[in-house]
This record gives sequence, structure tokens and C-alpha cells, in this order.
Amino acid sequence: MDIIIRILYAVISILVATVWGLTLTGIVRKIYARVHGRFGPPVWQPFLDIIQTHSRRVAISHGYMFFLGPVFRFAGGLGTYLFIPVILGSTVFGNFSMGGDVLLVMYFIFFGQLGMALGAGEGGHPYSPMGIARGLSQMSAFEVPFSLAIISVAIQYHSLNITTIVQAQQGSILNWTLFTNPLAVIAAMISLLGMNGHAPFSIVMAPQEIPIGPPIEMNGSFLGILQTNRGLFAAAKLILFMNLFFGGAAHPNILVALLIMMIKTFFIYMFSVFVGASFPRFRPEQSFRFFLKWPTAIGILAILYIAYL
Amino acid sequence: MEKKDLNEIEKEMKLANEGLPEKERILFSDARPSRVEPLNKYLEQFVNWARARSLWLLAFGTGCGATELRPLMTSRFDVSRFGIAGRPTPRQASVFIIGGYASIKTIKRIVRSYEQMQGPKYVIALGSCTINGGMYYDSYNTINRIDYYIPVDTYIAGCMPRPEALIAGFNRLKEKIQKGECDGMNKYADNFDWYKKNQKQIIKDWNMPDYNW
Amino acid sequence: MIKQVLSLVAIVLLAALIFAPMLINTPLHTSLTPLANYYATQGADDLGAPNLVTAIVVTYRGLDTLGEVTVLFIATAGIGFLMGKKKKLITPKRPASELLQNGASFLLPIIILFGVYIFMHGHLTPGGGFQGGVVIASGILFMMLINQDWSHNVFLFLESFSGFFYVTIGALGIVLAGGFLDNRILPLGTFGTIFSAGAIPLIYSLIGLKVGTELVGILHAMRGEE
Amino acid sequence: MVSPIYILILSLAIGFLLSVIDKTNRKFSLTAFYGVLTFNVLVIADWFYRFLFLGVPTLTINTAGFRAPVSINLQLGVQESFVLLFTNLIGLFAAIFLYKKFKESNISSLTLYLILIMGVNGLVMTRDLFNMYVFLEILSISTYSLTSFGKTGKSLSAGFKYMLAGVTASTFFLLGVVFIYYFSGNLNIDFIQASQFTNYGSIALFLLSIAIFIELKPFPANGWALDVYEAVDSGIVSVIAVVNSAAILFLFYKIMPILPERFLNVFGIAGVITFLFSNMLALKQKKAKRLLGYSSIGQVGLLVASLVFTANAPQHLIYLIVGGFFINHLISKAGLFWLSGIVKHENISDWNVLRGNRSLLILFGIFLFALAGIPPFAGFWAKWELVKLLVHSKMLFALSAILLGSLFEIIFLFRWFTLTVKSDIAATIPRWDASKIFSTSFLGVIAIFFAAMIMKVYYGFSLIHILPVLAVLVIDIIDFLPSKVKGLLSLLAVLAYGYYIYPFESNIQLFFGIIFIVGSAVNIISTLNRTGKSEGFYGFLLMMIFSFGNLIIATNYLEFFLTWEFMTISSFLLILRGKQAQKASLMYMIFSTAGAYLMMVGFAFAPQLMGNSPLVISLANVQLPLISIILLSIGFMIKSGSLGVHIWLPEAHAEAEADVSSFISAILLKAGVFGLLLVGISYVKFAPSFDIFYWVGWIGVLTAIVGAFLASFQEDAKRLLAYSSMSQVGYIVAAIAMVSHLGWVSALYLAFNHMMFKSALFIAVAGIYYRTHTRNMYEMGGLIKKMPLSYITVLISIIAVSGVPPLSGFGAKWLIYTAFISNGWYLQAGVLFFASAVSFLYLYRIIHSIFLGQLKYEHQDIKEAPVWFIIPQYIFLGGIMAISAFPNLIIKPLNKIAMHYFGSSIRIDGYSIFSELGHWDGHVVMLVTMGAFIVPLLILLLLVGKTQKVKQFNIVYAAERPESPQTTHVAHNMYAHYRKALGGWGKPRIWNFWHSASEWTHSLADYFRHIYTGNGQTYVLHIILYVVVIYIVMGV
Amino acid sequence: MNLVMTLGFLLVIIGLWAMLTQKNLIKIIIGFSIIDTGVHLIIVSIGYIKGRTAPILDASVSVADAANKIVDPIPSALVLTAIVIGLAVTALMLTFVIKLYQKNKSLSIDDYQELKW
Repeated sequence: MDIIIRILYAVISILVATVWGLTLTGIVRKIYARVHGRFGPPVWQPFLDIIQTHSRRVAISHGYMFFLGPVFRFAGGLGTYLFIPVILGSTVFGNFSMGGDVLLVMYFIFFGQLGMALGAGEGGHPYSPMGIARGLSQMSAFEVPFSLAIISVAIQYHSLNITTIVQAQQGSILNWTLFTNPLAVIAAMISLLGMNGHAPFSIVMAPQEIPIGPPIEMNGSFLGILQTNRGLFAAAKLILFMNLFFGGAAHPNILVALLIMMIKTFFIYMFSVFVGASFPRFRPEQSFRFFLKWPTAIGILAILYIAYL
Repeated sequence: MEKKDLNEIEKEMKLANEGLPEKERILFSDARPSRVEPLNKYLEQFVNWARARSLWLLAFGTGCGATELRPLMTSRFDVSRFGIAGRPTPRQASVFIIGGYASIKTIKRIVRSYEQMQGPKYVIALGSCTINGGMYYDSYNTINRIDYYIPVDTYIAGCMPRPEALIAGFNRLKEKIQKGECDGMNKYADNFDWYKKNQKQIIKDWNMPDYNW
Repeated sequence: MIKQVLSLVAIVLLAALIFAPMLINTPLHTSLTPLANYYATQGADDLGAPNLVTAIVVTYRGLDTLGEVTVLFIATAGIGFLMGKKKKLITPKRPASELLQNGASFLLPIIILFGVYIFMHGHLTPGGGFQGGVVIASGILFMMLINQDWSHNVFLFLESFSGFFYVTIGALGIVLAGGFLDNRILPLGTFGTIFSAGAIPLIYSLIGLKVGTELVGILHAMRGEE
Repeated sequence: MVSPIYILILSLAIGFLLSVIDKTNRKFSLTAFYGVLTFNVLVIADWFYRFLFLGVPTLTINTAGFRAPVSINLQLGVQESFVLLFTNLIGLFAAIFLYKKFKESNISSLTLYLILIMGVNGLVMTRDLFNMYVFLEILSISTYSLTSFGKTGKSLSAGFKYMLAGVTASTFFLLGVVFIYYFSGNLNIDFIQASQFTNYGSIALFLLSIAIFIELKPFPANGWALDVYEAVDSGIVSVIAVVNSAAILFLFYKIMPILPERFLNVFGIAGVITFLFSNMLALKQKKAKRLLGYSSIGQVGLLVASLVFTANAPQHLIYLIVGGFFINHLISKAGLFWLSGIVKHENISDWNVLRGNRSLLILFGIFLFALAGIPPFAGFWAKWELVKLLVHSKMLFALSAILLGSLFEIIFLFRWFTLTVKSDIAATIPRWDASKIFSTSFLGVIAIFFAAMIMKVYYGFSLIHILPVLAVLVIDIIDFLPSKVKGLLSLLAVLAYGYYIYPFESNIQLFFGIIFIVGSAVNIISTLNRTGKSEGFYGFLLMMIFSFGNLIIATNYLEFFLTWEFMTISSFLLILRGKQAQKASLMYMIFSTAGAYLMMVGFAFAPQLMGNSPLVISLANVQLPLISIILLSIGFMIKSGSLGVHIWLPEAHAEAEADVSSFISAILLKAGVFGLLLVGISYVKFAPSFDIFYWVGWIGVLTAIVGAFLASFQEDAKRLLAYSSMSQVGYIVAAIAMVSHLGWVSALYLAFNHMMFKSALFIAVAGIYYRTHTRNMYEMGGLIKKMPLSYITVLISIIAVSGVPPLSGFGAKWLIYTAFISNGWYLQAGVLFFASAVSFLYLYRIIHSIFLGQLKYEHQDIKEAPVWFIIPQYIFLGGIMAISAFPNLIIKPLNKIAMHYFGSSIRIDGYSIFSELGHWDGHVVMLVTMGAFIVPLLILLLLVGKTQKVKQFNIVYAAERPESPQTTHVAHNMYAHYRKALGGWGKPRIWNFWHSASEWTHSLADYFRHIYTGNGQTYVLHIILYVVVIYIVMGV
Repeated sequence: MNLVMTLGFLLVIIGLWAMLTQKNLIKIIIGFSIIDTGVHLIIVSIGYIKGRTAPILDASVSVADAANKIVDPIPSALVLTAIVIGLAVTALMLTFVIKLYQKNKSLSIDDYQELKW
């Protein structure tokens, strides 16, 4: 019984996150359009797109790994999300955070990447491995400042447990990691740019070079699943950042807490959107080098600052 | 007896792919496109509604035909407000715009791209050259009518048609989609042999499978 | 050039650092060493040979002498081995002069006789097997000069058997006397006479024969070949 | 009981008569000749037996019926008889070796040879200095003459140089003798004391000793000897190198008591220098006999040094060290020179003709290994004890020179070996000569006999430690069986062995026992795919596996080190079996040996162990000194392929046979880990003030990141996996270096995990290689359709490597990061994060390039890998899945093991594991992941509609079609952009470093060897200068 | 310091110089011969005691008086052996030179350097 309720809660939680994630995507597109001086598509356009892709009559499959790739990807997103407590103290949005700590979440992010890479790889299209090679390389690069920031945070709160970390940030806005450990946050936020894959780090999808990269062969429902995951995964990442650096979302009223979550994630996302809207794309090696230089240095400083000062 | 029949039927369902060298035949699928019936009525209406509001473009522009497509994306006309967005790959696109004359060389690419799109798929023939040959009607190396080779849903006439005309054309397409009238995919499958015959008449160096999945 | 300089340096250093101190720090002995003293006082009684050097050479340090003979022997063998078997000896363009021929024929017996004398009296007077052997060999050299062919086999047999008997006599020392090469297998006889000092005259004669034939062997081996 | 004086008498008598006897018939002279030589051996053997076993007192033989010093006396004791026994034996067998030549050549050669042997006997026995001179001259002159045995122009000029040098030396000798007489009034060394010499009088001793020393061919005054070795007939040169040298060496030994200590020390150091430089100069040598010449000279230098350095050691150690080196030199050098006579090719690369005869090849191996000091041959034990001795007497400079020299020796010997075994046969195979082979084989038997004697009698090793060698012998006997039978027998043998050693005294042994024995057993299954006979394979495989096992039950340093060396040599031979493995195996051997030497010194510094329990237990109570920790750590890290010394690793892994690589990577590397853990066990209680393990930890994490990057840039699947192993072992090393509870739990966890997934990966790649015959990944592609089972293996394995939940890899990652952060190694943790992110690059690369993408034309009809490859893969997969779903299966035991040394830092509650920082519940993760996987799958199945399966070329290709699979498959240089991004950091600096180190060493060797100008006069100059220099150094 | 020994050492040095600098093989051997002679002189000089006579017991040297009248007989015995050995070596060296000359038609030591390094 307990399990069924847990699953039910998880479903609710996932739905909320997915919807919010997709809506955020829609909002972002709208903002981009406004920056360009256009109207832009409606905010619900991502939902329409998902329905449209799912309603294709024929789907092309290159093999069972191609078939499973999107599933892996989505499972990665789901898993990542499910191990993050969304709202402090909430049973519904607590998810399965007893399964592990931030390390688990970090590695679950890889799960989807790897699955997608395999699925796309079986497509046999040359652009897929190119995109994946870029993506994995970039990931290895932005993972450095991010992990340094996480280590710094772990030192700071002497915990890797997300709930504990969120709890430690309660009380005042000044307790947020943003203010107590700004260097780590800076490093992490820069690596968030890479994670989100907006310009200048949009080398994976890079429409003009390797048209949308890995999922070039993806079509129909496969694409639909991937699109759904984009929403969920974006939400998961943002919630993770919110929890680690921006005090999490905690309020006795669950709706208020959700609202806090939405506002915070919105602004975190906006950061990468603003950067993305104002910069052109890096070349791959520029991107890797960038992450391995300044953000890494900041991350090291963050550790040194927290550990030894 | 029965078994043999089944085998024969299966063989008929396969494409011969005679244009390909022997060793390449195993690299291409030899399945024949088949008719896929729509979903039940209400479900189909719902998805058609969504399809109409989420048109993913695959633009095929030769000559001057595509020049008027660009402004569509800009802030002045901004087709994205209609849910229209470009897609870089035919796999994901649902609308195929063929702008400009189709030469004997490009018809091969047009056919291939069209066949690589996943149904339901819609075709817009843009400009006179595409529709009836236009000023190149008597050229030795252009084709006059695109709809001999692939099924076309909407024609946007003009030389060149203005963006406004294009938007009107899109609206027309949306209406047709919503009404469930755009069934080019099944039309192509039903008349596959006829289309193929026409295509092969034009394309002499046929080095691809009969149907490009 | 650099080699010359280095050679000079090496020799100067060697002379200055090693030879000079040795030269300066080894004044002449003023008395015999204990060992020499033993030989001087006991040698005559022990072995009955007036020539103490011979006593030392043949008996006290007989192993050295045997080795020395062996050295000469293997030198001969080595030279023979190196030069290889003679196919045909070279014939001089012109025969030896009459003076040489006659002189050689005349001197040969005398020289050999002299040689025999030297090694027979090795235990009494200066000289001995080696000296005698060399004298004999020089006689044979004369013969070679006048191109008088003797069968080399004679020398070969002589050499082999003299060596063999030398060793055998030495070995008899183990059985009959105190040890290997002990000369006292024969009675010591009267001090100072020719048949005295045990086996020393015998051994020295064998050495003389052996040395002589060995040197002849060397000469033979080095003769020109056609 | 024949007096040894009869050796001299008989030899001389027959020698004198030989030419006469020959006039009758050559047969008689030959009979007499061999009769005398045999007589010598028998007499000496009889005496040797008496001295050794009946305790007969030393025999003194007076000549001329007087006692010394009046007359010359000879002495035969146990040492003399030992030396003489072997010199006479070698003399006899060299004569047998030369039988054919003796039958045909001038009778003088027989005489000369006989007298030469007589001279050796006299030289060894005599106690009189002048008599020594005489015998030395007999020896020299007969040798000079015999150098021209081959009668080539070269041998003549070499002989002449030899003579020039010889007469120079004997002039000094003579001067020395007479001046000694001047000062001491005596010529008998028993009556001469060092005290009789005034300050200047010691010049006399100097002259005597330097003359003998020059006869021993010290560097650099030894050019003449090299020329002789090169030019002279192999049978004779073996006598020169072995018999002559032995006699002269003994001469040196005899005069040692009268030499002042400062002389001896200088001679010892000169010996060491000779050893070092001879071996170094030999590096550039291509001519076999000259190479052996360099080696001989070096060995004699080592012998002199060990004679000097062991002067104050206990008697039995002197016997072992000097005797060991002596025997070793004797047998191996004679054997190799004889082989050179059999092979008849000058260049070492032409020695591959030996492959035409299996037993000769084995002999060659025995001699080379013996020479290189590989166990179980005598040189190994001698070296071990010498190192211990030198360490205890604090002669570190000499020690390092000796070890460096030995390393050079290993390099050229094993280069030779690998060239012989591997290079293509170009030269024609000579006809084998029975008498030559007989002699040579005899030496091989002696070498083995001595090895057995030392192991069994001197050290008293139990059977289990000899088992690795026995395995080789047994498999060699049944080598005619088909390989499948041998494989099954081996599998049974390994299991039986595991059962035999099973009751371990500690859990950590059990843990490594599982890795070593069970891992090996499963890996053996993959070798069952071999067809034919696989001659020699299973012997060395068993040797390696038994060595693994013996490592964990070793109870003292020597057992451990012996086993370690067995492991090294067997793995070297296994690697060498690969088709192109010549360079790779050589590199492996060089690095391993360097590591082994460091370990040897490290063990020598370590305090003695008490009790009889395994090292794992007893080391816990031993305080290792810092130097010991450093050296041992480096030694073990070389074996585990740590950064800086890793360059052997990818080569060895890549070039080894497909089914060997998995052993090397999955299990052999763990031996290094095990070793490091041993050091760590002592470190726990007795951490030195300087925290060396902190830096080991840094090296570990840097290894992890560099390994990961290097792996990402490989085209060769096996090299990629090799670098991946390097990277993974870097994690393990770093975790061990933490010396904390969690660190060790994670290290062991990772070690176990790595054993399983790397075995599975290597075996999978082996299967693929078996089918595709290529290791280049870009030549594969799309194999998922053809080899789905292998694909699943690789997929699961790479997930396990990458640390993606829910598989076991994540457990390792979680443990290791938690350990690092709670241990305060923050930056190291950051580097590890980076490494683990980079690992995705190569993991994706291997799975994509091989299995995904475009299938090539030539692989269209390929089949799944053979079942023998599939079985072990799935056994390992089962293991991975088991510990993934139930991490407690492994975490709990490991926790217990680590708690043996530290307090526990984790709490296990049901399936949850809590550390002070965070928590992880493998079970929940597994369930959630399953759920998260199944739900989208169902959704997809529901929504996907009609799915059309298409083929590999049905891709959108910018409205074109792909040209060919080769051009469509993106695999070559996949991470070019990353390489570009790394810029200067991507340069192979370490490779360049070692490469230039090698180049420099060779260039230096080449530079130095130019002192041997070939001019006899210059050689004399060298000698004079050497005398002067030594004189100045000694400060006489 | 005595004259004979000085002479002996001088000869050794001269011979050595010849051995080290002369290119002609024969001359090198002559150099060796000179060294050898020098060494013999040194040996003899070691046994010499001023004012004494040869170690032969005859009318002038009685057995009882021998210890005070004769020079040291041992070096004399040694030098005998040394001379013979020197002779043997010289002969052998000359033979090598003959063979070398037969093979290469050269007497310069610089022409026999094909073995090196």
C-alpha cells in the first residue's frame, strides 16, 4: 500500500515537474522571440509539438538500441528527478530522496546521456556520434567546475545529502549558498550554461553545423519522448540547483512552496537564457577550454575558500 | 500451396531496388510504403488539430524560390506565432516546401527527402516554376509539374509569391489538415508505382533504393 | 697527436708516481732473506748441488721450471699451430756460400757438444738446461741456414719424449722421494762431481734437450714456405 | 683418491706426447685428450665430494719434498675444488663442443687446449706467487695461440691485441712479484702479510693486484678482450670467458688477504663501474658474441665487486652470493657462447633461427634468464642476498650502480630474447651438430639443478613456492596434447590450487584469493577457444596464476619477491606470445624489472619479520622505514601502471594475445594493488612523519585523469581498454593511499569490480578480434546486429565502469568520493570527478565505434563470438548484476576487512549505507531505475504506432545517400576537438621522456664505446692510464 | 736506489714508449723486448748484495760460509724463468705478426682496427 501511494506521489510529482519544465521551455521560446522582436509561439507550443510528434503514423527504427535510446534518456531524466527532494519536508514532492545523495543525482544525469548516446549511435548517422562526442566532451569539461562546486558545498555543510543541504539554508535569504559560498555558486552557474546547452555552449545541437546532432534520426514518438524528457530534465536540473544553491523550496503550504520553486527555477533558467540570447556559439574546443579555465579556477578557489579559510 | 503464396506476396511487397549495385542492396531497406489508416474519428480530429498548430518545416529551395521564405522567420512576418518552425532533418519535419524550379538533378533529392519524412506529411509547391515550369517551362533540364512526382497538398502560385501569400498558403494548409483532407502520404503509397514510373523517367542515374525510408 | 700526448702523460705519471718511489725506496739488501739464507745454508745438504740457482730452479722451484718448459712448449705448439703445416719449404734463390757451408759443418758438432756440456754441468757451473738447449738450437740454426734438411720428426720425437720423461721423473719423485720433482730419487752422490745431486743432471739434460728441440721447432715453424 | 697433482702430471705428460701419438692415429690422440680432461673432472669431483660431504680437511701438496715456503706448494680446499670442478667441467664440455674441429684441426690445438686446462688447474691450486706467474703465462700463451683457432684475419688481430694487453699486464705482475719478494722475503702467499709492507712497499702489492685486475678486464681498459670475444671461435671464447676468467678471478681471491682494505674497496668500486658500463655499452651492440663479451666483462666486474663486498659476510652468504654469480656466469656465458657457435650468425637479430629447434630455444631462454638473474636461477638468489648485504653495509652508491647495470643487462638480454622469439626468420637455418647440442644441453641441466638445489637445500622452500616452475615443467611434458585438454586440465589445476590454499588466515587474503584465483579460473574458460596445441601457453599461464596465489600466502619478503618475479617472467612470456609483441613485452620486462629492483632494495631496508604468518598479517606490526615505503610503493605502482611509469601498460595489453590481455589487465594489475596494500597495512600503524602516501594519492588521481584522456584518444580497442585500466587502477591506488576505512573499502570494492568488468570487456574484445581480425575500432562498426551478446556484455560493463547507477560502478564512485571528501582530499576528489566524466568519452567511443554506427561490407556475414568467449563474459556479468542489485554482498565483507585496520566509518542499515556525509541505498536505486525505465518503455510502446525497421543506409544524408559504410562511420579520431582544446597538455610528455631517456642512454653508450677504437696500441695506453688512475685513486 | 735497477726502470720506460708510440708491429715487439729486459734487470738487481759473489758453492765459497758470501739465488732463479717466458711470448708475437703480414700485407698497427666498439 505504501508503495502504491509512493508511486502515486511520484507520478504527481513527475507530472508537475514535466508540465512546469515544458512551460518553462515555452516561456523561454517566447522570451527569445521577444528579444528578436517577434511575437513568438504560444507558451503551450511545446505541448502541441509533443502531441504532434507522438501522432506520427509511421516511426522509423534502426534497431533495438535505437528504440531503447529515448527510453534510457527519459529514464535518466525521471531517475534524476526522482532522487531530488523538490520541496523540503513534503511527502508528495519528496520523491525517492532516501535512495541516495547528491552524488547519486549527479551520476544519474549521466544515465540519460549515455542511453541517448547509444540510441543515437545506432542510428548510423554520422552527425549523431559527432554531436555525442561534442556533448560528452563538453560534459566532461563543465562537470569539473560543477563537481568542484558540489565538493565545496559538501565541505561547507559537511553533507552530501540534499535535504540536509536545503535545511541548512533555511531561515534567511542570507543563509543561501549563493551568499555563504558565492564562488561555488558562480562556478556551478557557469557550468549550468553548459548543461542547458544554450549558446554559447550549444555545440551539441548546433543546427548550422551538425543539424541538431544526436537525435537527427529520431522521429515520431521517439522524438516525442525526448521532448517530454527535455521538460522534465530541465526542471530536475533547475530544482537541483535551487536546492543546492538557492535555499530550496520550503513552505508549510505546498502550493506556496511550489510557487517558490517555480519562481526560483524560472530565474535560474533565465540566467542561462539571457546569456544564451546574447552570445554567439563557441567552437567545441573553445567551449571545453573555457570550462577548464575560469570556472575551474573559481571552483578551486571555492574549495580553498571553504576548506582552508 | 498457401505457404508459397504467402512468400510470393511477401516478395511482391518487397522492392527490387534494381538501381543499386548488388552489394549495396543489403544496406538499404527494401520495404514498400504502405497505406496507414487514420485513427478513429475523434482522436484523429484531436491530433489533426495539434498537427495543424505545430507545422515543422523542411524547406527545399532552389533558385530564387526560397528567398521569400526567409522573411517569414523574421520579426515582420514571424510565422512562429502559428506554430511553424523549421526542422533541420526530414525525419522530424511534417511540411515540405519546394521552392523554385526542380531540375532533373534536384528532383532526385526532392524525392529522397520527401520519402524520408514520416507521415502524415504535407507538401507545399511554392512558385510557378515548381507548379508548372514557369519561365523554364521549355528548359531541357527542368521538370514542369512537381505533382507528377510527389503528391502536393497546397500550391502557392506566383513568381515569386510574397510572404503574405505564403502565410495565406500555410493557413490554407492548416485548414486542410484540420479537415483531415491532407493525405498525401497514403496517396503516395497507393499510387506508388505511378509516381515511381514518373520519377524514373526523369532520373536516369538511379542509384538509390526505390523507396528511401 | 692526442694519443702521443696521452702516452707521454701516462708514461710520465707511471714513472713519477710508481716507478720512482719504488726505485728510491728499495735500497739493496744487505743480507740474505731468510728463505735465501735457508737455501744457502741447507741447499747443499738437501740436494747436493753446488750451483744453488740450479738447485732452486730444478728442485725447490721445480714446478716453475716445469711450467717454464711448458710455456716454451706451448709457444712452439702455438707457433706451429699458427703457421700451419708446411707444404714445401722455400728453396733459396742461391745456395748458401761455401764459407757458410763449411763453417757450419765444422762448427755443428762442436756447438752441440758445448751445449751438452752446459746442461750436463748445470748443477756445478753457471748454466744449465736452458742455456744448453739454446746453444744446441743455435747449432741447428746453422744447419737450416745451409739448407741441410733434417727430418723434423726426429726433433719432434726428441721433444715429446724428453718432456714426457721429465714429467715421469718428476712423478717418480712422488713415489720414491718426498714429492713431485724431488731430485732425490737417485743418490745424491759426491758433492761437486758430475754424477751427483740426484736426478738434477738427468732432469737438466732432459730440459736441455727439450728446450733445444723446442727452439728448433720454433725455427722450423718460422721457416719460409713456398 | 688421486692426488690432484696428477692432473698436472697427466696433462703435461699426455700434452708432451700428443703430437707423437698423433703420428699414429688421430683417434688415439683424441682418446687421450678427452681421457685426460675426463680424468681431471673425476679427480676434482671426487675431492669436491670429500670436502663438501665427508669433511676432509684442506689438502696441501708440497713439491720437491720440502714444505713451503722452501718449495712451491699447491692447495686444494673446498673453494678450489668448487672452482676447479666447474672450470674443468666447462673445459671438458667445451672440448666436446669443439669435437668436430678438434678432429680436423692441427694436433697442436689439442695440446694447447690440454695445457690450457692444466694451466687453469695449476693457477687455482698454487700458493706461490711466482708460480702463479708461470701458470698465468701458460694460460695466456695457450690462449693467445688458441685465439687463432678460427684462423681468420680478425681473430689474428684480436689475438695480437690480446697479447699486447697480456704482456703489459704480466710485466706489472712480474714487477709486483719480485718487489713483494723484496719486501717480504717470500713468494708464498701464506707467508706474506700485509704488515710486512712499508708505506712504499704497498706499491708492490698494487702492481701485483692491478695486473690481475687488468686480466679481469676492467672498464675501460678492456677493449682487447672485447675484440677477442668477438673474433675468436665460440668454443674457445667460451673457455676464455668462463674458464680463464674463473681462474684469474680465483687468483684475485687468493691474493685478497694480503691486500690492504683500501685497495679492495677501490677494486670493488672499479668492479661495479665495470659492471655498470659494460652493460650500458652493450646496449648498442648488435653482434652476438661481442654482446656476450660485454656481458662477460660486466659479470666478472660484478663478481669482483661481490667478492670484495662480501669479505666480512658470513661464510654461507659468501658462498651463495659469489658462488651464485659464479655458477650463473659460468653456465649462462658458456651456454650462450656455445649457442653462438651453433647458430653461426653474427647479428643478434639472426638468432631467430633457433626457433627451428625447440629444445635449443628453451636452452637459450634458460641461459638468458639465468644471466639476467631471473628466478629460480642462481643469479637471482645471489642478487637478492647481495642487495641485502649492500643495504646493511650502507653501500648505496655501489648498490644503485649494480642495479642500474643489471637493468641495462635486462634490456639488452631481453631485447635479444624478444628478437629471437619474435622477429621474422630471415637467415638460413644451420645444420645442428650433435656434439655441440649435447654440451649445451648439459649446461642447461646444470643450471636447473643448481636452481633446484638453492631453492630446496639452501632456502628450504616448500613445494607450493616451487609450484609455478613445476607447472611449466609439467605442462611442457604434456605439451603434445591438444590445447582444449590442457586448458581444462589447467582450469582444474587452478581450482585445485585454490582449494589447497583456501583456508586463509585473514579475510583480505580471501578477498584477493577470489580476485586472483576465481578471476583467473573464469578467465581460463576464454582460452579454451584456442585450437591446435598452443605450445607453451598453459605452462606459463599456470605459472602466472599460481604466482598470483602464492603472493597472498607469502610469509616473508623473499617468498613474496620470488613469487613476484615468477609472476613477472611468466606474464612477460605470455605477452610475448602476441604477434607484434616484441617491443611491448620488452618494455614490460624493463619496467617490471626496474620496479622489482626497487622492491628488492625496499625489502632489504625493511626490518625482519617475526613469526610465520602471511605478509598481510605480519606487516601490520612492522614499521617500514620511509625509504622502504617509497621504494616499495614505486615498485608496486610500476606494476599497477601509475602515471609516469605507465607506458609499458598499453603496449603490453594491446599486443598480448587477445585472451591474455584480460589476465593482465583484470588480475595482474591487482597484484600491484595488493602490493601497495601491503605497504599500506604497515602504514596504518606506523605512518612515517613524511606523509608519502599523500603524494601517492596525488599520483593515483593524476593517473586516473591522464589514463582516461589517453584512453579517449586511442584507435585501438585494446589500447583503449588498457588505458582505461590504468585510469581505474589510478582510482584504486589513490583510495589505498588514503589509508582510511572508507578509502580501503572503496579501493577493494573498485578492485573487485574492475576485475569483473575489465575481464568481461577484454574477453568481449577478444571475441570481436577473433571474428574481425582487427583491433582498430574504426574498422568495425555496426556489430550490434551481428554480435548482440557481446554487445550486451560491453554495454553492461561500460555502465559498470562509468559509475552510472544502478550498476555496481556507482557504488565504487559513491564510496570513493565520500571517502575523499571526508578525508579532506578535496582537490583530488575534483580531479577524480573530472576523470570519471572523461571516462564517458572512451566508454562511448568503444561501444559506438565497435557496435553502433555503420556495419562494414566485410562484416556483413560475421557471426557471434565463440561460445568460449561468451561463457566467461556472462559469468562476470552475473557477478556485476549480483553486486549491483545487492551491494551488501560485497560492502559488508569489505567493511569487515577494513574494520580490521580502522574503525568503521559507514553504517549499514538494511540496504542503506550511511556515511558521515551522505547515504546510498543500492536496492532502492535499482528499483526506482527499473521503474523509471519500464514506464517510459510502456509509454513508447503504446504511442509509437507503426514502426518501420530500416537498414543502416536509410539515414537522412542532406538529401543524398551515404557513399560507403567506411566513410559514414564516424569513429576515427573521434575526440579531435578535445585534443585541440587540450593543446600543449595533450602532448605525450611521459612517453617522450622515456623515449628520450632511452635515446640518451643509447647515445651515451654509443659515445662511450667509441673509446674502443680497435687499435691495440690504444688499448695498451688505456691499460697504462688505468693503472695510473687507479693508483692515484687508491692513494698508495 | 741502485744503478741496475735504475737502468731497468729506464728500459721499461723506453720500451713502453716504443710500445705506445711506434706504429710498426715489429717495433712494438721490440718495445716489449726492451721492457722485458728492463724487468729482468730489475729482478736481478733485487737479488744483488753488494760485494758478494754468485751463488755457486765451489772452492771460493764454502758451504758453511755461503750465507755471507753469495748473493740471493732466488731472483736469479726467477729471472731464468722470466727470460724463457719472455722469449716464448716474443716468439709467439712475432709469429702473429708474420701471419698478420701474410694476410694483410701491412705492418702498421693502425691497419688492424676492423674490430671495434
